[in-house]
Amino acid sequence: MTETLSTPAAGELNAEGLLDAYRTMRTIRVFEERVHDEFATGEIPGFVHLYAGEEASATGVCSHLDARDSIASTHRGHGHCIAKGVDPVEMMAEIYGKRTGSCHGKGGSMHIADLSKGMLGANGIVGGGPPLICGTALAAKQQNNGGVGVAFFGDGASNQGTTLESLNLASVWNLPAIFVAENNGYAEATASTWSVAADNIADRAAGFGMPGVIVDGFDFFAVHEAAGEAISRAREGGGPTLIEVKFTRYFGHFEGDQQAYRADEVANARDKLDCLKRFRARVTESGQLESSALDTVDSEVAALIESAVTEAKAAPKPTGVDLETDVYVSY
Amino acid sequence: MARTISYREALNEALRQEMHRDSSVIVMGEDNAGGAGAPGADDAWGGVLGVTKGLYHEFPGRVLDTPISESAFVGAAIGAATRGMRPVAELMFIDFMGVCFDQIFNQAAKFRYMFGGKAVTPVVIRTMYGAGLRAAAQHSQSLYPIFTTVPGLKVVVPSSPYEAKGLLAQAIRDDDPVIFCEHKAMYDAVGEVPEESYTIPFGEANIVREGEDVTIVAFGRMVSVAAQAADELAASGVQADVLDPRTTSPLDTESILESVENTGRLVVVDEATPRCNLATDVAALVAKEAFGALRAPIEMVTAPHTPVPFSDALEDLYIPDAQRVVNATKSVVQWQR
Amino acid sequence: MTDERIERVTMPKWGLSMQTGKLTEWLVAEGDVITSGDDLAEIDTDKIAGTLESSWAGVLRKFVAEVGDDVPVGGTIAVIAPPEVPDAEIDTLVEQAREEIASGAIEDAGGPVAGSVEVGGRNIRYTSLGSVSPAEADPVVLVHGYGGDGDSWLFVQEPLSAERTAYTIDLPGHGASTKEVGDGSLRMLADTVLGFLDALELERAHLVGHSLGGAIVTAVAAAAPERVASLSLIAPAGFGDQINADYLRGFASAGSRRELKPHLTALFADPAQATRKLADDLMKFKRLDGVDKALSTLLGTLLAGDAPGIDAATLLEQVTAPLAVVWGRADQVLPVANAEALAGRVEVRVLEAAGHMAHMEQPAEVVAEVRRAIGGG
Amino acid sequence: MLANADAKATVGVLANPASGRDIRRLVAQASVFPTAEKANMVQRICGALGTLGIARVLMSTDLGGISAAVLRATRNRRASQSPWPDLEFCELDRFTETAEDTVTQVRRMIDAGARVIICLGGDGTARAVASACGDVPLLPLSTGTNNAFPQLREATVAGLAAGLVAAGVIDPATATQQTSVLEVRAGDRVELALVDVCVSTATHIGSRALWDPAALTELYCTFAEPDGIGLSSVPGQLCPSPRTEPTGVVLRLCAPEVARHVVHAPIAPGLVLPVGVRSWRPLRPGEELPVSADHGVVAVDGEREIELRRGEPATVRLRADGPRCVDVTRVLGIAAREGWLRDSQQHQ
Repeated sequence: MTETLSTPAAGELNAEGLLDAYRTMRTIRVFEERVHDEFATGEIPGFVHLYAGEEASATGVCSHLDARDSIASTHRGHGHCIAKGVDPVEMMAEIYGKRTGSCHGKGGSMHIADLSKGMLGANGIVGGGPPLICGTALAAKQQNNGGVGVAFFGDGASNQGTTLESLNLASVWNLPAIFVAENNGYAEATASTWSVAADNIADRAAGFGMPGVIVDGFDFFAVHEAAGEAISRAREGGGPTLIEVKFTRYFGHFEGDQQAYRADEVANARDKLDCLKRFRARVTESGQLESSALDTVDSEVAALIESAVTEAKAAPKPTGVDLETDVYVSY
Repeated sequence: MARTISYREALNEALRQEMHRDSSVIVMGEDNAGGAGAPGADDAWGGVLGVTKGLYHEFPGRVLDTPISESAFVGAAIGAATRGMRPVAELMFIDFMGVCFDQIFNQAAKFRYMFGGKAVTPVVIRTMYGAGLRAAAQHSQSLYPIFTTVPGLKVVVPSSPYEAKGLLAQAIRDDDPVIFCEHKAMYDAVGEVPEESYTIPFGEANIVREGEDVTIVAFGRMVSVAAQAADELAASGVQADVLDPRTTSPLDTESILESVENTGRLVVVDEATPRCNLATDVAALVAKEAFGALRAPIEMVTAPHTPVPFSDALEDLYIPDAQRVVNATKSVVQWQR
Repeated sequence: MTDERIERVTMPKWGLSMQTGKLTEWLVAEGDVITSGDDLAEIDTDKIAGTLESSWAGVLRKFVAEVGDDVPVGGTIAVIAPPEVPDAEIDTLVEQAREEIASGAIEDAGGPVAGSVEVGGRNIRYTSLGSVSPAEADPVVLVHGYGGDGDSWLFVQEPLSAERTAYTIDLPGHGASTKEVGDGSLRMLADTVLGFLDALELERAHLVGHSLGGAIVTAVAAAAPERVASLSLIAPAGFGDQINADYLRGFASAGSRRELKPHLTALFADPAQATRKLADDLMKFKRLDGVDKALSTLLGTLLAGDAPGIDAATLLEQVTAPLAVVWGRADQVLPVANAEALAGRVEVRVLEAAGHMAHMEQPAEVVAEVRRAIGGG
Repeated sequence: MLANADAKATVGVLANPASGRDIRRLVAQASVFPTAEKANMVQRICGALGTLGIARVLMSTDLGGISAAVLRATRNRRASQSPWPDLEFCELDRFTETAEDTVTQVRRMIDAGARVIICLGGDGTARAVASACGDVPLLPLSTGTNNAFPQLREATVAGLAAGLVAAGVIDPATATQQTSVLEVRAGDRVELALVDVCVSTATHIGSRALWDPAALTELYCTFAEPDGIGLSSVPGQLCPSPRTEPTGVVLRLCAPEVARHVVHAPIAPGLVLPVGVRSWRPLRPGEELPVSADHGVVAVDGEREIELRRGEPATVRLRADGPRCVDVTRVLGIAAREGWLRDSQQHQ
């Protein structure tokens, strides 16, 4: 038993890696559910788009990344931020519009970023990220550092010209870029089965001369393995890959969405497919992790998010002196 | 030392010197080398007007041809800039901003503010603007005022080979996103340009000519039109102070106000269409900040509120010329209540 | 064929970039008897206004150019001839000269020729004017000051070139010479001047230096007395204990025309000389890569704290060559009080209407003093 | 065309939208089988069936766009085109987008009278259909990745063979061949394999496909053909076992460095890799073997399906009662002999 724990098969995570992945997914889930609850109280300004249900995607991909690598995100970006290492406490303060936030209250939920961690920002423009990732991948290629760029985008963005242009450019320039299409079934309230004329987003890869694969987005291990292959291929000069991750988001498009367009898929997904439930069951059944270790993570994450909310509520808002700063590096 | 070269050569020299100086400088654009994937010679074009000619062989791997995908490659330049590169992307015609504006104004321009001052995006987007080559409505516009309205962008309109070289070097070394607008009718214009590298700071107007009677502020190619007008005016005894702000963002408001405080009269010459352009911007500035100094109404010489026409007969009417500047200036100088 | 007794007064070429000059004032009238050295006219170039001195003698018979005219370099602006030359001949010539100017046929015949030599691993740019060989007369070499270049001699080089070849050089870190200045020491600068003489195979030369250039040529004379035929110092650095450190630091650090312009008024007796245009031209120099570093290194040579960093007076003690010193009364950079350090050594000529840039504000007097030194002091 | 065709002759067509999209596109340049081509194949099948006079086709539905494309095609058909059978779509209340959708639809087709099921997919699809089709003949066509079981065959020809069987003009016992299956049991979980069962040291199902031979320890095959693709190609090149034989083969695998035999086998499209074999022996029908590994993952027909739990024994058994597959070559040979597709009068 100890032998198998210490020697996972190639490409698989050891116990520590599994626990990290669980902590990340759990942090995203608790963060989003808490934002959902707090938003309902009216204290959080603006729009928020929650990532709950999709945790396996950000976590499965980002667990392969390091400081050389960069990601671009979407308006549903909290999960990507947490998975790429942005501090959840600063994120929560940002969502509350506070001076202590990741962006000093100037960005908000849709623009949380940490360039020092290679997180190019959640992005309020659907399809805004893929061109940027062509650039970060180009930079990694020019700098010859083995880095990759990962563009997360949704089924809606898969129909944007920017995304399609970027797939083409990445292939033409043979960039170390990974395009992760997070297909949660809906662009706002429009079903992807209606709006995506190709039957799978992954099918479009063939038209751009790159591999396209579909993975079960509720399954951390499926995402982790596929992303690992795509990323190591890119690092070795093999070029870009399109990965379509299919799943369901647990909350509406934004907080306040009544979701009249949906049937009972969320209840089914939460019950039968949930990435955290399945992860926990499988790593304990296989003997890789003890339940108690996961319970410890659960309570640590709960405490972290609790203090993030407490700190965010108590933090000062930016003031008039902050209004006109940070437009330029030099004036 | 200074020798006489063309605007095109000055730009090419700035790119070459900056690429030598800093290995993070790369250039990209449609046919920036020219001939990618084609059976003939590499570096067949060096850009559609030859500005990047010769760089492809001198800097292997650093001059990138692109597909005709402005959103993707302008975005890629921006993305690369966030990761330690200093890309110079060529948006062939400024008119094509319509197909990639999101990456410029929603991404590059806003990163620094949106991310709480923690982003640095040193990207340069070189682009060709202006009328005069019978290129018609979709290849002739002077759209720099649109970029000027966007906080986070710096906008450069070089008026001579000397300005072109020094301002491009500054644009590349600058840590903010810069839109570098080259007038397509000026590539063959010649002037004295030092061989050595130099930079011209942004936000500092050039005093093209000194005079006491009237201030003429002109942008880009209109600077030479204004200078020609000033020569003609001098013959009739009117001494014009001709200012070239060099950059529309930042704008050297101080030099403009200083000049108007001295002359009491203002003419602004802008090749852009008349609504919400640099002429209205400068006029508003002076009306607000130097109202007391004004001795006459402000005149604006601009293109008409129309698309750029094709026929030479119409296009010649469209573009502000020295005679219109002379007429406007005389009306200001001779104005009486 | 015109009468060879008739002399054409032509538009001078003050500096390489000068192509035309504007006649702003006649200082003589038609019919005046002119001798060589007389001030004839005020002329405006795109760089600076100056006074044209006559190198001709005779009666000013007729103006060709009028006040306000832009005349190309080499274009005839007036005609000087003895009274016995008939008016008709003069009129013909005037007509001819006006046609030449109108047709644009004037060719830039005279004027300095530019060149460059390698000295101490640096490219040193120079200009030469005049065709007198070194064997006939020792040439004169003009060395500018801190932040200047060879063009600052534009009113001096031409008159001196009548008798001997007149050179200007751009010091390291200046003009079109290499901007790298190493340690920026007086020794390095003096070695550069000596190296220049070697490179051009000039055995001996009359040296003229302004400000920092004054200290440099003094150091050259001390190190290689056999190479120096005479020494002319204009507001030289390294004498006395007064120096305007604020000006020097302000000049070095100014990053824009607006920052620079106020400092420039310290250069002239007449503050109007410090135009926006002059500031623009200096900014063109200061913007070149490497100039900031060069100026800041050389500042370390010029200043020791707020006091002068150079002692040229001690070096001058070893110099036996003929010597002339000129100082502007209104010098705000190296005040004229510094001239007291030379008392007993030489009689300092103080120019009442000049500031630090005496050779630009009162070039005729400066030329006269240089000629005095050349003539043996 | 067939004078004696049964007026109720019905064919089921099951097309799997998910086949041909897994990670093997990334790790081994496996083919991408376009949805549009799957829809085209269905239309070619319908054309053949219509020509034969087959009354009805039961068509699966999906969210991937195949049934939608076929529906569009029926609406766009012109009067001048030869008639199709009546096309009925099996609608599901809810798609799980798993193999469960396939199983449910096949059961409904059979309940509705389908006499032959044509399935479009790979080994995985065929396996899902086989688990539900009972004695109804199956005609698997390859549109997937790892296709040891279904055949690469023109859909029109397959449609003719299926039509002849459905029309009842040929005895099913003659037209079809019974295949073997492997049954895997681990606790309460049961899976069937049409071609192979393989045990891997991988801990998780992950992205399902298997492509790393270093992780494999045991391999069971219903048959092993020298020209096969997938894991069965290992015994195919070492100890072939024809499809027509009731026996299978079982192998113990190990690292190539310590193996008695090293086979360079096409274990997946695009991947010819050295696989170490410690030993092998025939597997007899009905024989049940315990899986020796106490941890890892069991893959059936090349896809990881079962994560083994500690202390829970697993077994593999070779069963002779696999699906009855239409032998297209034989059916059309008989058709030639009998002249079913001929119209000879004009030449007499």
